[in-house]
Amino acid sequence: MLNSVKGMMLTLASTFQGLRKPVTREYPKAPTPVQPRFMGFPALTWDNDVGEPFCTGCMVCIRNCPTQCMSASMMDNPLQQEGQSHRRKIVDYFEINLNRCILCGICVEVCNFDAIVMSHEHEMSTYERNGDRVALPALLEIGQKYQRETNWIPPTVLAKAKKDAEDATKAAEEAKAETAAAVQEAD
Amino acid sequence: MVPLVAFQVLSAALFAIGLYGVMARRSAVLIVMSIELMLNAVNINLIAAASHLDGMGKWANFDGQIIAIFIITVAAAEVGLGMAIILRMYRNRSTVNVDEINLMKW
Amino acid sequence: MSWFLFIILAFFTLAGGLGVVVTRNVVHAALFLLVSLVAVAGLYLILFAEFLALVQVLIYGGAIIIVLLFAIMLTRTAEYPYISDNKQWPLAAVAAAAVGVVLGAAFLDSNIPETSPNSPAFADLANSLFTTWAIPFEVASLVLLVALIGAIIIARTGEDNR
Amino acid sequence: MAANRHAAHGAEAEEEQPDYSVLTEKGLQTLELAEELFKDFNPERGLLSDLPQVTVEAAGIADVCRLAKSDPNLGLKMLLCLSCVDYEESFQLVYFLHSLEREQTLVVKTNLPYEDPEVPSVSDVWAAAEWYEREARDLFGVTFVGNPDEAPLLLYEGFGGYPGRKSYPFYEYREF
Amino acid sequence: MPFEPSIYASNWTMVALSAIVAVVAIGGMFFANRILSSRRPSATKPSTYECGIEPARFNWYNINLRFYIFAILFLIFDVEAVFLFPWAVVFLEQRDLGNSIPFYAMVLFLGVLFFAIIYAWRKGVLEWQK
Amino acid sequence: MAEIPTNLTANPPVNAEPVEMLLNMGPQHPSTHGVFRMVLWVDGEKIVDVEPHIGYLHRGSEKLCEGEQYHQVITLFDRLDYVANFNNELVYCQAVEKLMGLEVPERAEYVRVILCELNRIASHLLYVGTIGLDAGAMTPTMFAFRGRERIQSVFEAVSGARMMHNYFRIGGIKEDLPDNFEQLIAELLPLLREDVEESDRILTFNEIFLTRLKDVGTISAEEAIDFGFTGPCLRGCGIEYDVRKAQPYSIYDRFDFDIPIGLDGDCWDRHWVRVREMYESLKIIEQALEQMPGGEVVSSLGRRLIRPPAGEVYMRAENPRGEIGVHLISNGTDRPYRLKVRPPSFCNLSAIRRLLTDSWIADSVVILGSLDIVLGEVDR
Amino acid sequence: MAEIILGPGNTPAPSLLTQATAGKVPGVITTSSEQLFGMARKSSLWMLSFGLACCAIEMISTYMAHHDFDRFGVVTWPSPRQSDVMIVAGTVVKKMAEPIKLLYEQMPDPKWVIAMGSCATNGGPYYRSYSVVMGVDHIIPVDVYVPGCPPRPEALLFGILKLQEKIMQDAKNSGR
Amino acid sequence: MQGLAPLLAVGLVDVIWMVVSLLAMFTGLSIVVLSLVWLERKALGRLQLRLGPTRTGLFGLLQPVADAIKLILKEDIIPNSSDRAIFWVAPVIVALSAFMIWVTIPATEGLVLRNLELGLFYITAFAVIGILGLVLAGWGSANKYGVLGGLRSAAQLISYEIPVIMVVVAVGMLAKSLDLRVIVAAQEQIPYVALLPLGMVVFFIAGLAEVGRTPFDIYHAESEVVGGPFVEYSGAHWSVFFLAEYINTFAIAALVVLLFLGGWSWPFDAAALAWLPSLPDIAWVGGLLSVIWFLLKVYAVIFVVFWIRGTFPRLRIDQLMAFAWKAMVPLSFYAIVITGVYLFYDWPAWTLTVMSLTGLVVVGYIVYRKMMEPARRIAEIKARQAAQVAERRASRQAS
Ligand code: SF4
Ligand code: SF4
Ligand code: SF4
Repeated sequence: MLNSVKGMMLTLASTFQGLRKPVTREYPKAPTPVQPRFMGFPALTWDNDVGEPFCTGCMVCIRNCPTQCMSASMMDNPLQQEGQSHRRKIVDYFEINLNRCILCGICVEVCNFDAIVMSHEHEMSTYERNGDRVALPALLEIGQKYQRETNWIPPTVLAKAKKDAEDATKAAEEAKAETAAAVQEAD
Repeated sequence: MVPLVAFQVLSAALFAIGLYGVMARRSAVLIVMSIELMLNAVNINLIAAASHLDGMGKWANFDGQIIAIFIITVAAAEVGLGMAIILRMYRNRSTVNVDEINLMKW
Repeated sequence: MSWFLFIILAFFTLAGGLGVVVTRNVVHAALFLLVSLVAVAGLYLILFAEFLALVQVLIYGGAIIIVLLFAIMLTRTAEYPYISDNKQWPLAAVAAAAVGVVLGAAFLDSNIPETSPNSPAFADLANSLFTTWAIPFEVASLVLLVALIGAIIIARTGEDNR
Repeated sequence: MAANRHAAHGAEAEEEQPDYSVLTEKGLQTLELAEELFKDFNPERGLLSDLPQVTVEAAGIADVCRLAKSDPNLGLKMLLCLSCVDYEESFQLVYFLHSLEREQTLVVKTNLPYEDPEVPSVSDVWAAAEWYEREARDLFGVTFVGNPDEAPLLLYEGFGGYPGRKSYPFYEYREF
Repeated sequence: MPFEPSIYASNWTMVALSAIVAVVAIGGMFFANRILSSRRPSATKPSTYECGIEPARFNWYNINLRFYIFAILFLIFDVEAVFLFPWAVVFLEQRDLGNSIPFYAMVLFLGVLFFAIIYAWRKGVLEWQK
Repeated sequence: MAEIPTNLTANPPVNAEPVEMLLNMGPQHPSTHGVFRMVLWVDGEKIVDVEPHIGYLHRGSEKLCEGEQYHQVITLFDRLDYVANFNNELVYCQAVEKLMGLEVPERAEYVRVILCELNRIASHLLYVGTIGLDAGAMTPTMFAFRGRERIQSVFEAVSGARMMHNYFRIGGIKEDLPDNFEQLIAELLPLLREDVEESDRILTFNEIFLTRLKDVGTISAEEAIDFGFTGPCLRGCGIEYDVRKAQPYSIYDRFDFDIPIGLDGDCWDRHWVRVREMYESLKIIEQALEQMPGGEVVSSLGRRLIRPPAGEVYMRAENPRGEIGVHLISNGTDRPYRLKVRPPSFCNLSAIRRLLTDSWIADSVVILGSLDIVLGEVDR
Repeated sequence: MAEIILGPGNTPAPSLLTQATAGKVPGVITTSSEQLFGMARKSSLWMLSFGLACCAIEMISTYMAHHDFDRFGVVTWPSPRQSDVMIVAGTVVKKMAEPIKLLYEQMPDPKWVIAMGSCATNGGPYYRSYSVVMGVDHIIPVDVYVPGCPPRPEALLFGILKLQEKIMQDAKNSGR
Repeated sequence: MQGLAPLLAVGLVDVIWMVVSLLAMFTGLSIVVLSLVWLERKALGRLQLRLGPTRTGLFGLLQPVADAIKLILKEDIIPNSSDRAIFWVAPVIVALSAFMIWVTIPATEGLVLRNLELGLFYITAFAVIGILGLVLAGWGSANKYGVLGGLRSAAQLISYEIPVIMVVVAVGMLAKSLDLRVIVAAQEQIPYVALLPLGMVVFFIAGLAEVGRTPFDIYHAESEVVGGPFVEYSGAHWSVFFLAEYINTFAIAALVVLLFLGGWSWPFDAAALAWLPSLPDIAWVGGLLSVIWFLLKVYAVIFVVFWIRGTFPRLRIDQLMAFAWKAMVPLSFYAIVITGVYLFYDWPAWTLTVMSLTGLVVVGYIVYRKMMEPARRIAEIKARQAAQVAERRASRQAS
């Protein structure tokens, strides 16, 4: 009986707690904020500097996708001919069947061009089986939304910046050490 | 108002139905049910009498009801025991069909 | 009015009873029995025996039918859907009808001076039950005890046999 | 591919001896004990990465297992895993036996022909083996003589073919 | 309370009517359901539910005898209740009249029935073990 | 009536055994934990015999693994024991690492251990929830899932997914922990301890729960070994066997924790072992957080295509449900030649017949619950 | 094994009353009553408690305190007879196809189906498997597909909202 | 003036009035049921730290209404293996018994359909009929879970019916009447819970079992028999069961209040209310207040029911039956005996309280011991664990 009574007290306490502060998040009104790393459905990114997608249609991601849910083709980049872009090839057609995607993030990992990201989009219910076969424009749109929301910087750029910064600090340290040594020497 | 005799005739009819059941049915369970019908017929009679007749001699006018209570008690005991016997019979013979039960061999 | 009630209740009583003896489905028979018994409770009501009516509902409608249902479930065999009457059923029908007619005639013929229906107060009935009828009352307890013990013994030995 | 055959056919194709030094002392001891114990069944010693391994004849597998289980020195009371490998020319059954007291695992292997693979069941040695064997029967079509249950375990009645085999194709997915 | 026929009649009419009204109301519900519900009959729809498997052979279920013994126990105690109710109301009255028989009679009665429980207990029918 | 002679041969045999009822439980049944199916022969409320049926979730993972590249296989392993995803990833990655003789950076090992232990807690919390439901109590489930949800949000912060993480890599982990991880886990641990304690308090020693579980589904240690029990089910029988201690993998030998054991091998002991294990896991996490070094998390392998040398390896690890083993055969290509998983719940479940026979129908549910099976792993 | 029935999802059949009064009663009344019915239906979606695989765990999470399906009036019932929605949460294996079909059949009209996760939608990661049905819509008509592997509880809630929209849409259409 | 007259005395007008009042009763009960459903979901929600229905109407108040409408709109399947007649009749019987007992349950002095002199007996008699309905439901649907559930329900309900009846008798003895109004009136001074706490506990527990609520919900346990007798019922038929179940819950709570908690009587007399700004001295205001008070008490009891549901796992059938016959029935016997002795020998009131508390404590302790008995090994486990840990520590230090 004793432990039962304790259990009842516990539930009573939780009732009061529930009255004051239920843990429920009221979804449509207040959706749970997703974590920054959250992997929603994949989307393609947009190079704002040039005004074209990052993707070159190189098919690496497509070959690596464990569910084979993507397809793409590439074409010669018109902007490159105009001299605005450094990409020789550009994606012509790209499609992801988001209904099939298992959100594994492998495509993002293998892409060498920072062209694909796991966006924060996850509410994509449809009425049709293939309702979420998303083509290039829509993918770019999702990607752009993601870029806007998270102030996305291409990871390679980020990595490079980080490396630069590290190098800089290292150099600075070295320089400092040198100066220190020099100072010491001077002493 | 409904005279006593109406209840009595009704009880006679119910009794006859129960009697028919007891004689004609083969399943022991149904026979017990029929016996219940007969007991009910008796009870109707008793209570109708209790209600329509004044007490006579040492009988109070509601003694019929009290007897009916005892009859119900006995009926309950009877059902309990009877069903137990039937179950026992069923366990041994896999049937509740009275025709197929040769009591001598049991 | 009371004739009206009487006729309805009598109809249900007899129809239920007939149902019990003619239906082929045992569970339906139990249901018919229930109908008949509840109608009898109604009859007790128009006889001003309210306590008895409730006893009827409690014991017959509740307990006895449940016991019967249990027994049916315990003994349900493949034969139940085809349960039939035995071969002498016409004979039985005649005999039963004869008994019914004779009894009915006897009742019709009897000439007891009757008063209008009256009702004892519940308290009177109770007082009488525990004073005048105290001995039968004690005997009833013994009957119940014996029934219980008997049922347990019989049912249990039945179980051991399995 | 060559590597597989290598693994499958054990010593005959073996050029260099495996390096037994990866085994712990206990492991080496187990290996020797096992070889000694199974000597009636042509044991061949080997190594499964860092586990001692003995390859025996298929026909004797049940006896081997019984011995392994009952031997007080080995005390391999537990069947960890039974895996069936399709080497396209033969099947290999790999029994992972484990002893809780000695905390030591022994691998027992046996090779079966590709046609009509048949092997005595060890389900009466370890209760755990029953389901493993049924699974292997479902997926690879290996017959375990003496396994009490005939019904398929993972697949259903009427499934055609043995999907675990290499020859069984992957499903051709068509979007519709 | 003195017997008052008119009250008696209206009481029990009410009871009878309550049954009728309940049946009618439930019937009304069923009727509304009948005409308002969307129906799409199919051959397999009314098949017996058994966790998604076609029902296997249905040997009629033979219940445990325990159940029956509990039913008997219930029957016995139900009958006992029939005696208890009138007694509850009157035994004090009788005591005031100087008659203590009802009280002791009931004590005896309860004692006998309690013995029944003890008996069943000792016999192990309350245990449910096979 | 009695004088009618009976021809007994025409009747059912005398003393015919009363026929037992065949009761089908599952594949859709609220308490078969997915799509397990068992056919019970019951007599009254007693179970006379059981015929378990599995395979209602047989997805052919082992075969599919043969068709995927080594790094893609991780996604399939996530989905095997879908309640202990990190633990599954870990054992697979370790198997490949063992095959390749790869060293994993120190920090990555710590991250792996922390996540695995968190996942163990999450898995046991799910168990507490389901056993509560099986026994008929709803609130413990809610309490338990509160904790699970908290763990999952940390997982999401770390790996980007709540369940199917694909976070461990062969030779390390995908990326380093997020910057706010320390803060997150510092917030999480006290709350988690509270959740674990509450679901423990409301259930473990509740009298009704105790009577429902104690002395139910008892199995002796010998039998348990015979059936290949591992994990809490084996420890419930009083055998102290835990791969983390017996053959320490990863860095488990650096932590100080106990292996809870039971005594009788009944449902309650299994329950108790699991509940205690949650506290032990918390202990491990705390120690790991203390010891965690800095540094790289990905080995020199980088993004290269993984082609382990030909060979064979068997790797084992302690999953929440017991010992998981991976038998991996490589032929030097970029795809495994054969991958066989030793699923712990498969073995635990195979004893269901032995456990259920002669118990009550109502017990079948708690016994099954106390085995804590995950069908994804049983059927693969 | 499963023949292909690609349905447009489930729409409640017209009731006797609607059939009888079709065209005889002003559209306003029928429309508004149908809308009332639609509202009742959509806010009381009782679900068949039924989980197949990993997605089921996220589905259970959706029931639990953090997301609380009960807010939408969604509760589970164990028997198909009392449920309105079947959430197919997980991989539909060929062996399981028959039971799912039967359960779906046994649900009383009006009923809806939600395919949760990429497995139930089209095979997902098991698209090459020999034993997986490539999408539950091969067996039963599906109303709402919730993509994801597994979908977050929010995504499932969103799917429920979509289903509610569909129910209201159906109600509007049938009233006319 | 006995005879034909009284039966004719019920004129047509009376009958119409009766029907109207019965319909009002039916509606009232339906509203109560809706409120209970809402309350249950909300209370359970808060208990489990969640919200419960919020999206249908304000605070989800329309949720039960939506459920009800939807149930009516649902197809009603009659399984083809079932026994049609019984399948149809069973829910009617259950609902009938649930509804009929309300004829005589008063909400306050004047607010009762008909006050029967044998009120309590009437309630017990008709409550038994409901059991029949459940058995028949399970039987009629010819479903294995249904049969199992039906049998379980029969066994459970009949076993717990006995303590209920006995305790009711004890209360009848205290009040010297079976009339619920008299019983409430007798509690003006002290509610019977103070006199006979034992009775209240037994009645409440047995009542929980009677309506099949956790921890006694084994006959429709979802995790075992997937809904038991109701497994095959859908649409309107199922909702009738649902209705009956909630009406019964309400009835049990109401009976607890009437029999033990003093019904509608206030804990303070009218004088205590004098501070209120001069209440209009009309009868119905007082009546209304007492109805509200009564309802408050009933809902409080019902909250306890939900609270228990939110805390406990369920028992197993054998434990349940053992509990009924080994704890509840003897306790209820004991209740009758002590009440009888107390009344017969005119002992002071506190003796009854003491006696009943003693009984309660003794049996509670025995049950506790019995239930905790299997836990005897827990200490052993812990000790063993500690020993092992110590050993390991020692060995580690040694190495
Ligand atoms: S997303 Fe990246 S990997 Fe994929 S096609 Fe585009 S550039 Fe290539
Ligand atoms: S996330 Fe995975 S499944 Fe989805 S598109 Fe990328 S690689 Fe394919
Ligand atoms: S969709 Fe993903 S999470 Fe869902 S069942 Fe399939 S594999 Fe599991």
